[in-house]
Amino acid sequence: MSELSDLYQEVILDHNKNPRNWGHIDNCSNHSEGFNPLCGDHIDLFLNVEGKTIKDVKFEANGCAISKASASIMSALIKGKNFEEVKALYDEFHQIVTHGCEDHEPTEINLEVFCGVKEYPTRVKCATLAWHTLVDALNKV
Amino acid sequence: MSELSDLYQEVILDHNKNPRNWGHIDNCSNHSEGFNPLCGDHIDLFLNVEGKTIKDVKFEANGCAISKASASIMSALIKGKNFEEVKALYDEFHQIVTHGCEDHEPTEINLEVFCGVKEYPTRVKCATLAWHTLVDALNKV
Amino acid sequence: MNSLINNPQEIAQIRNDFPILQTKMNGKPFIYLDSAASTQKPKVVIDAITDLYTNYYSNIHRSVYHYSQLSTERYENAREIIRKFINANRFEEIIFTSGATESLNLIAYSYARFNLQEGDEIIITEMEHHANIVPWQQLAKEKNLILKYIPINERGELVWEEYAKLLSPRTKIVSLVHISNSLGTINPVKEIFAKAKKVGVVTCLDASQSIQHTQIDVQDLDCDFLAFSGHKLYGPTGIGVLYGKFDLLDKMVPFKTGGDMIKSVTLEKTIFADLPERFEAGTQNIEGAIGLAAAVIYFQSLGIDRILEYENHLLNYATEKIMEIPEVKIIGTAEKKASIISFILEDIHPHDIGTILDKQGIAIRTGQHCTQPVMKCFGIPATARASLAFYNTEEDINVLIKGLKTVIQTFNV
Amino acid sequence: MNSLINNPQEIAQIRNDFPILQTKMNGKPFIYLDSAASTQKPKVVIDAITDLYTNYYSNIHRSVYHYSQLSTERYENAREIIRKFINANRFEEIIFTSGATESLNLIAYSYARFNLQEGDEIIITEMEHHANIVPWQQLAKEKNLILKYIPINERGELVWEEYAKLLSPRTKIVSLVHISNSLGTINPVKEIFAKAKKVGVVTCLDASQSIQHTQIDVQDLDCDFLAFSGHKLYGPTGIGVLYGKFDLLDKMVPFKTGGDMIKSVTLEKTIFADLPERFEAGTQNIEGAIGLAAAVIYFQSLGIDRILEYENHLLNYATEKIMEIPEVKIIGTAEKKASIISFILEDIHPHDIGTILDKQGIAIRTGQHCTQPVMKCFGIPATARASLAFYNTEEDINVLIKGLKTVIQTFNV
Ligand SMILES: Cc1ncc(COP(=O)(O)O)c(C=O)c1O
Ligand SMILES: Cc1ncc(COP(=O)(O)O)c(C=O)c1O
Repeated sequence: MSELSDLYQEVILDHNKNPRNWGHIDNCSNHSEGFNPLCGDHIDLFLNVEGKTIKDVKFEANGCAISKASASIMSALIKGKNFEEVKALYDEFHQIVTHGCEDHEPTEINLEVFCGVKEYPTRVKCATLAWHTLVDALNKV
Repeated sequence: MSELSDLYQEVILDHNKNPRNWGHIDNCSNHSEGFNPLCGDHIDLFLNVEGKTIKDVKFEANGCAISKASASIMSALIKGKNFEEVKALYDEFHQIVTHGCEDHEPTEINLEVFCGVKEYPTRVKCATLAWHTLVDALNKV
Repeated sequence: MNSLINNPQEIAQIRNDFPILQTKMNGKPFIYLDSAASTQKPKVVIDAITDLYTNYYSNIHRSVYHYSQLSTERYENAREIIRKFINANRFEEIIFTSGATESLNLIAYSYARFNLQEGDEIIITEMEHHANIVPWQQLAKEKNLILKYIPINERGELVWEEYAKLLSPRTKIVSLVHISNSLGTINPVKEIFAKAKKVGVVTCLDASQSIQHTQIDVQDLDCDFLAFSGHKLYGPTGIGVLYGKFDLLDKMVPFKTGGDMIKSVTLEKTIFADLPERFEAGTQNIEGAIGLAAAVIYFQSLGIDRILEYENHLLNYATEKIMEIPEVKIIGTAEKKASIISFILEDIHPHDIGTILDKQGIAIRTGQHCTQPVMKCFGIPATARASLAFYNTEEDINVLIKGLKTVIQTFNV
Repeated sequence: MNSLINNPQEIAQIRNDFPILQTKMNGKPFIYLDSAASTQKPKVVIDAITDLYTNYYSNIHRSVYHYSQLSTERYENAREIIRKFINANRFEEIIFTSGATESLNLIAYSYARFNLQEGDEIIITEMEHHANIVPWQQLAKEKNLILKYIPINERGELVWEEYAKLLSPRTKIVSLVHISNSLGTINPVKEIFAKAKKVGVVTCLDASQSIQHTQIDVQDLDCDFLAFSGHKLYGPTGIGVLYGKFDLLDKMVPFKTGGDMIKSVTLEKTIFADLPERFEAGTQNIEGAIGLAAAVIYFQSLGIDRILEYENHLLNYATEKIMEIPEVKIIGTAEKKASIISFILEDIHPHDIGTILDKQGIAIRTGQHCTQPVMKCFGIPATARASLAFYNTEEDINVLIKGLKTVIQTFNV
C-alpha cells in the first residue's frame, strides 16, 4: 500500500497553490479546452507557437490538486521547447503515470512527483488532462 | 405429494375425449369467448337462456384436457338449472379448485375430480376458464 | 422495539448482517459513508439469490413444472411485498423495471409522450437528479413542451411561492425528487402534490432517496407515479420499481415490447397483455425481484420508525461535528433533511478529499452527484458527500472527522 | 481436451458445478430440459455475486475510493470479456442492457426510428421470437414502414428464394434469429447477411439461442447489431448485451436517459457522453455484468467446440429415441439444428404432457414459446419442447422417453 505522501507531495501542493504560467494569452496561436466530467476538472490552455517551438504558454484551470499541479508543471516544462522535445516529455509523462517509475528514472525532477499516481487509477485522468489538452492544442496548428 | 391419478382421473379423460354438449347454437341468446394465453386454451360458449333458466348450452373448445373436461362437466351440470343454482355451483367449483375438498364434500359427483387441481397452481386457470366464460356470457343478458 | 440510539449492541448486531462492513479497505476498517450512491447488502439478500439459483431457479410465467411455478410465485410474491410496502392499492400498479432511471423514462415515454401536446408544461425542480431532468428535456425537445423549474433558496429548499407562480392551465405534470441526493433536503411533496392535484395535474415522485429514509404511502401522498431503485434500498442492482395508478397505467402503451407482454401476435398485429405484464417485456430480472423482496422484509423487520429516528440522530451528530471544523462548509442546510451531508472544504477539491479519506478506509462520494444544476446554483464545481444509513455509527463519524483533519493538515490550509 | 461424448466422468464433474442439478423436484431427481427458456447457473456465477456483495461492492464510475474503483474495474473487465468472446473490435461496441429484449428495442428505437423513412422496409422471418417482431411492428405502425417476413418451409427452414425476392431498394434492415427457440433451426445468417450487405442493408442478429450453442464472431458474420441475454448463457437474469458497430452506435441517440450517460446537463440542454456510457443510463446491473463475465469464462473453459460436439450428440440421440415413439411428431426438422426439440403427441395438449412429466421430475417447456407465428405456420396451438445443454446426459433423455410413455399410457391413446 502506497503512502498518501506519495501523491500529495510538497511539489504538488505548491504548484496547486501557486500555479506557474497562470492566466491567458490574447491572440494566442493555439488554444484548447480540456474537460474531465468525472471530477469536473476543467482547463483552458493558451499557446504561442513560432515555427516548431512553444514560445509562450499560459493556462487557467479549475479542478483537483493533481490536475492543477500537473498543468502547472507541464507549462513550466514545455515553455521554450520544440515539438520534438515536447513529444518526448509527453511520452515520458504517459509512461510514468501508467507504469510508475520502477523501470524508469524521470529525466526531469518535477516529473518524479507523478511516480505514485498509478496507484490511484481514478486520478490518472486528472494528471493527464493537461497533457491531452496540450496535444489537442498542438493539433490545431 | 399428490398422485398423478388425482388430476388425470378417468372422468376427466373421458370428458376430454368425449365432451358433452359439443357444438354451437345458432341464434343463441348468450355467447362468450374465453382465452387463456398461457396455454392457448380457448372456448366458445353458447347459451339459450329463458327467463332465469339455462335451457340449452353448447361449447367448442381447444385446449388441454383439464380445460376441456371442465367445460364439458360444467355444461352437463348447468343445463336446465336456474341462475341461483348456477351461481351456487360456480361458488362451489371455485371453492374446490382453490381450497380442495378436505373441508368440503362436493355436492355433485362430477365436481369431485377437481379436488386435486389446487396442487397444480398453473392448472387452476385451465380448470376455471369455462366457468369464467360462463359468468361473462350471463352478464351479457 | 427499543430505540437504536445509544444501543451499541443492537447496532453491532445489525452491522453483523452486512458482511462487507467486516472488511478492511486499504488496510483500514471499512467506513462506508456512500449509501446515497448505493446501499450495502445484508446477508439475507445474498442468501436469497444463492437460494434461488441453488434450489429452484427457472424462467417464470412460462411452464407448468414445479420450479417454474415456484420461481413465478416468488417473483409475484415480491411484487406483493412491494405493493404492501408502499401501500399501493393493487398488485397491477407495481411494475418491475431495471431501476429508477428506467422507471422515469417509462413515464416520460409511455405516459407523457402520448398525453402531452405542444406548449404543455412540465414542472420539475432545480434540485433534480439527471434521471428526472434529461428524459423530460428530451421529450420537451421532441414535442415542443415547456420545462419549468421550481427554484431553490440558499439553504437548498424549494421556494414555495415560485412554485405557485409556475403552475398554469398548461401544466400537465409535476415531477420532483422527494429527498435530494446532493443536498439531503426533504421536500414537502404532499403539499406540492395537493396543490397540483387541485388543478388536475399528474404527479410523479422520484423516491430514489426517500424509499429508504421515510415511510412511503402512495395513497396518502396521492402521487400518480413513483420511481425507485432496489440497489438503494439494500437490494440488488438491476432492479427497480415503477408505481403507477391503475387507471393511468391501464391506458398507457408499453415502453419495451417483446415476449410475455402480449396477448397475441400475428404477422399483422399485436394485442398487448394486461397489467402488470404489459410493461414487463422479455425475461425479467427474477433474482433482482426476489433479492429486493428479501431486502424489504429485512428493512421492515428493523422497524422503519426506529431506523428513521436513529438516522436522524446520526445526521445531527455528524452535522454538529462537521460544523466544529471551521474550514468546512455544508452545502444544503434545509430545515428538513435526511442523513445526507454535502460539504466543501476551503478550496480543496473534493476529489483530493476523497482520495485522502480513501487511504484511511473511508468511502465518501465526491463530484456532482448527477445534479449539475444544483452545483451551478451554489456556484461550486463539486462537493464531497457523506451519506449515512442505519448501519453507520457515531464512531464512523468520528473517523470521518479525523480524516478531514488529515486533509486539512496535508493541504496546510 | 477430450471429447465429452462417452465421457461420463467429466460430464458428472460438470454437473457437479451446477448445484441445482443435485436437487429433487417433486421427489424425483431433477431432469432439466428447459435450457432454451433459461440456463441453470454454475457455482462460479453464484460465487461471483456473493464475492461482490461480500467483499467490494460499491456503485461504479462514481467515486475515488478503492471499492468503487474495484467494482468499476470488474464491471469494465466484464465488458472486455464479452468483447473478446464475440470478437468485437472495440470495447465501446459492447453495451450492457437488461436483456435481449431491451437490446432489440434499443436498436428499433435508437437506430431505426431515426434512420428509416415512410415506405422503408424491414425484413424479418416467420420464425422470430416476439422480441424480434413486436418492436418492429410498433415502429412500422408509428412510421409507416413495411415489415416483410421470410417464410419457412415444412421442415422449419427459411426459404432462400423468397428472401431473394423480398430484398428491394427500400430494404433498410434485415433482422433475424440465428437459432430458432421453438424449432431449433440454425439459420445461414452469414449468407443472408452477405446478400443484404451487398445492397447496403443494415443487419441485425438475435443471438439469444446461438450465443450458447455456436461460436459467435461478429466480424466474421459481419452483423451490424447483435443481441443476447445473460440468463441463457449460464449467467444471471436482468443482464443482456447489445453489440453494435462503432460507427453506427456513435451516431445514435440514447434509448434511456439519466445519470452517467451525459457529459453535461444544464437547465437548458444536455450533451451526451461517449460510447458505451451513452447507452448505459443510471446505475447499471453491476452484479449482472460481473456474474455474466464469470459465466462466459466458465463456458469458455469447457471448450466451446467440445460443448457443441456433445450437444449435437445429445440432439441426435434424443431425436432418434423420440422418433421411436410412433405417437410423437417432431416439429422442426431442419437439416441444421441446435439441441432444441419441439414435438406434439397425438392430440394430447402440451400442458397435460408438461404436468405429467413434472410429476416425474422432468422440466420441459410447453406452449407457444413466444413464437405465435411459428405455431400458426404449423397449424398447431402449442408444442412441448425439450431443450438440451451440455449438462444433460443420455440418461436424462431416457427418463424423458419413459415419461412420454407414461403420458401415452395415462391418456390411453
Ligand atoms: C430467440 C429468442 N429471442 C429473444 C428472446 C428474448 O430474450 P429475453 O426474454 O431474455 O429478453 C428469447 C428468449 O426467450 C429467444 O429465445
Ligand atoms: C434522487 C435520485 N434520483 C434518481 C436516481 C437514479 O437511480 P438509478 O441510478 O438507480 O437509476 C438516483 C441515484 O443515483 C437519485 O439519487
